Amino acid sequence: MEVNKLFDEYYEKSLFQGGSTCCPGCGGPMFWRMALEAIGSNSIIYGDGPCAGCAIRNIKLPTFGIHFSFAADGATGIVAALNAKGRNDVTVISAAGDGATGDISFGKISAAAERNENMIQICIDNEAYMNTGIQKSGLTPYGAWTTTTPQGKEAPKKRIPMIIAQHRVPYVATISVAYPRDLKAKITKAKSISGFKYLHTVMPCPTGWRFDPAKSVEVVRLGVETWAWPLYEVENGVLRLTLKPKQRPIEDYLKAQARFRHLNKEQIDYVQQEVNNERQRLLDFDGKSVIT
Amino acid sequence: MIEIRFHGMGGQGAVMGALALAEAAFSEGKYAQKIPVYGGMRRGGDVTVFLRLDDKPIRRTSGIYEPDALVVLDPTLLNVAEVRKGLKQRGTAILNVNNNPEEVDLGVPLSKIATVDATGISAEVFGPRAIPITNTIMLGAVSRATGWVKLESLRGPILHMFPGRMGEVNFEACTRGYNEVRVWECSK
Amino acid sequence: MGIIRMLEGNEAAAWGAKLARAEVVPAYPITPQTELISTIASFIANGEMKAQYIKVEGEHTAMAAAIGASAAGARVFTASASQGIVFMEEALWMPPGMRLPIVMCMVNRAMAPIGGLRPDHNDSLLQRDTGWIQFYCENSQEILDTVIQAYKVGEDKRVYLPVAVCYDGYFASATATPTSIPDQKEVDDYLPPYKHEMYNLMPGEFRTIRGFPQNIAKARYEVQKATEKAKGVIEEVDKSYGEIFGRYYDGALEEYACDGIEAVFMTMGSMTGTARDVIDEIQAEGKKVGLIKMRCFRPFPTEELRKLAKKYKVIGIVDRNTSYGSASGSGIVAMEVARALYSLDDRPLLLNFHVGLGGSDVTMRQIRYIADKVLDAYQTGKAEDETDWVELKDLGEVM
Amino acid sequence: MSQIVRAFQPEVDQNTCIKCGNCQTYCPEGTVMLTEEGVVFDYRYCKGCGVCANECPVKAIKMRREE
Repeated sequence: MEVNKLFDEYYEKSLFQGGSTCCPGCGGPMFWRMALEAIGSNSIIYGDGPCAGCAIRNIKLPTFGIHFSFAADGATGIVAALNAKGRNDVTVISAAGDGATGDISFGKISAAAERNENMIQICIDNEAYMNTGIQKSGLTPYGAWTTTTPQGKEAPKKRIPMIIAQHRVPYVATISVAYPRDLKAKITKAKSISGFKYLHTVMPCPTGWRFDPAKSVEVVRLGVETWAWPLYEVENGVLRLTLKPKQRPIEDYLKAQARFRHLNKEQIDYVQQEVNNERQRLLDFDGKSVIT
Repeated sequence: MIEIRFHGMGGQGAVMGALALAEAAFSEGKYAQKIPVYGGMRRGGDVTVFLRLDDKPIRRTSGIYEPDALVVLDPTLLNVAEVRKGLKQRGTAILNVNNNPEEVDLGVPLSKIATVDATGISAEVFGPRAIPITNTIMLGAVSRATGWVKLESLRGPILHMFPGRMGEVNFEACTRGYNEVRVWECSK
Repeated sequence: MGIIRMLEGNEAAAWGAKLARAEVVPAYPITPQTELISTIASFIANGEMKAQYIKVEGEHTAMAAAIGASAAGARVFTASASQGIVFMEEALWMPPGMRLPIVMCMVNRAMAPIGGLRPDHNDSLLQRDTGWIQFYCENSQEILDTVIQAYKVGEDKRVYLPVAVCYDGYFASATATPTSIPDQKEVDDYLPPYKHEMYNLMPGEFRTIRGFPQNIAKARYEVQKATEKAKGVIEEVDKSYGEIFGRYYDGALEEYACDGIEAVFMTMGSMTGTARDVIDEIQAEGKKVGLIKMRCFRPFPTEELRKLAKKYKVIGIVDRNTSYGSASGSGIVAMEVARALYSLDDRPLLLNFHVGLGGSDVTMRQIRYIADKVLDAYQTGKAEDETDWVELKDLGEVM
Repeated sequence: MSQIVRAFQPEVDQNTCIKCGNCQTYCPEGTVMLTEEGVVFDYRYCKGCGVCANECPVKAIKMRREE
């Protein structure tokens, strides 16, 4: 009873209400719980994000979404209304999943970036259409099993953060729920910058990636440590690696998820080579402009 | 009600010309209506504009198939069958051609034919162009040939449409059209 | 008192949006709507209009941005046509359900592929089920007045619905006629700033309207009820607008020259002006045929129509649209009229005419033909064709 | 909120716990709290995912079968 009261007081203050309809071990509520501490209460949240807003429904802030084919555009209207009313104190957050960001709403996000809309666009990336039951998206990585790529995806993952960076927006960053301090620092920085800010976070999905829910954080931490999910930011075009962990073999990351179970040694070597190349590119560009 | 049909090539300013004429009539206390018919906003291609003038409000929005007057902004358009179509017997034709009006045969007995070398005037006033601007020149010709609007009434709308120096240049072109048009009262 | 100027329909709509003090305008260009949004852009550039013009990358985004802005408390205006309207259809379902009073001009243009850039009504009629109120305007003056009225109707707390102001491309959108522009002060007095009492997205004031799974039918019924209530509000607004600005549009349906007449035909949009001239001509010749103008298609004026139907023996419905494979091959308006009148004991004879399809001109001769057919039916007591494709008849004129 | 269905629930050994707060940081739903008296759980909303147990550096949290 005493404990319940303690939690009720905590929920009262928190911007996220526990008990979402997300799967156990889902990275969605985990992300929002961390992010909202940095986002703050004077904000409007637009969009769904993965699993059609399961987690967003539990955010205690003004939220609304249309459908995942409308990433960034409703937020554009909110930004315009705030401008019309002279309200520059409100943070507008626009969230979208990997399917919206990489596929159906790719043009919407590109256009909002081109217009340099004053908002924080967040891609919450669980690397497939999970709410419809694990179908391949443009951000599904090479080799991953989904119900529409039963033998593994043949094409590589789209590099959305770098594509958005080429729009010459003021701020782009990748984040991971395994590194909450880095995550919050990047959101806080994004809030302080005016114009279009793009954040790309990994969202572990025990259901779709096929691992034990308890290992949610462990798996995405492996992603960072193997350099499958490098953490960096691009501020005014200049890239900075915010974490340079000692590289672990990619096999550690792949083996932790049954979606990669069918990969043979050749394929694993190929993924390792791709990761190595990307790591080298990032290290080469560290501290330099990536705008081509 | 007077119904006038303008024909021009895209870029010659048929729509603006018709609007200026409508504005001029409106400034004289008449009711006026302009309906353009064209494709996209691209240059080239043919443009038809319907213009109506009346003493009472104009309600119909249909096209004009039997015009009281035909205004043709480019000589090449006279070869297009649709342009000559439906011209009323005893109607008026105001044409951009370098011929004497007596030499013009549109296949219908008309009451009045007016000709002006708008292409030639355009080259002198605006310089030579692939698509000569003839709209304001033809407005002057219409004013003189029909008397439906006064030359001076065209000045305001033209200056409004072409801000700055081009306004005066265009009104000069209009005045030349007014002065140089040759009118043949063929029914007399 | 305002001023009178030669205005094209698109300019008139832009003036309406400006006088209504629209705050956010997300828009994407499409012929024949382009002059409307470029006029607004120049109003904003000149400092005559204080609004956020969002230059979006497509109509799908235009409507989504409109929804976001309206939800955040701004008065929103947008416009599109044809393929653009249909491209935004996914979003068009949102504002009625969210009860957001966005105003949008639907500048009618035929749908591809069997049509050009000129108007028929299939693009806006495709949206009839979305919950948007739909007005069909005849000329520049009505467009300007209706845009202002649209905000008054949509923002009424009994309604809270989006409103589409539809008008024909070219024949209304590019047609310039003398148009009275009301005084800004009078419009300000008439139309107070927008404040939504049900929906608010501002932090600290957040209120939302949501249909939860267990009562979806109830949530939908709320929208239906609001749409029904809009009928009364439209009548009220027409009256109150007329009292201040001196122009009345007879609410949803207008009867023109119908005194002592038992045979009428019904039009929508710019062809109505042409029909008025035809009616005057034929009545002078002693032919007793009158005209009904349908100004408001959604909400459908069922009761008004039933009242009128008691007076008339024959009603011809002129449809500038097609619904392939429909009941009797009818146009959309004819089907709705038939449903509305079915429950009457004494039903008038209904005729249906297809005209102006794919953007072709509706001519005086065609309207005369329609009037003659209506008169024939009145005299013989039966309809020659249930559905008549007027343009396929050789009436001796081509353009 | 829909009813929580859960096979396991977390339990902490307060003696082993080093009060690092990792469990609180990573709990997806915010149902773990580090208090002065040690770690407590809100079993009303806990889904029993086991992230807290997995992230505990000293393995002080065990997942116990629901009865």
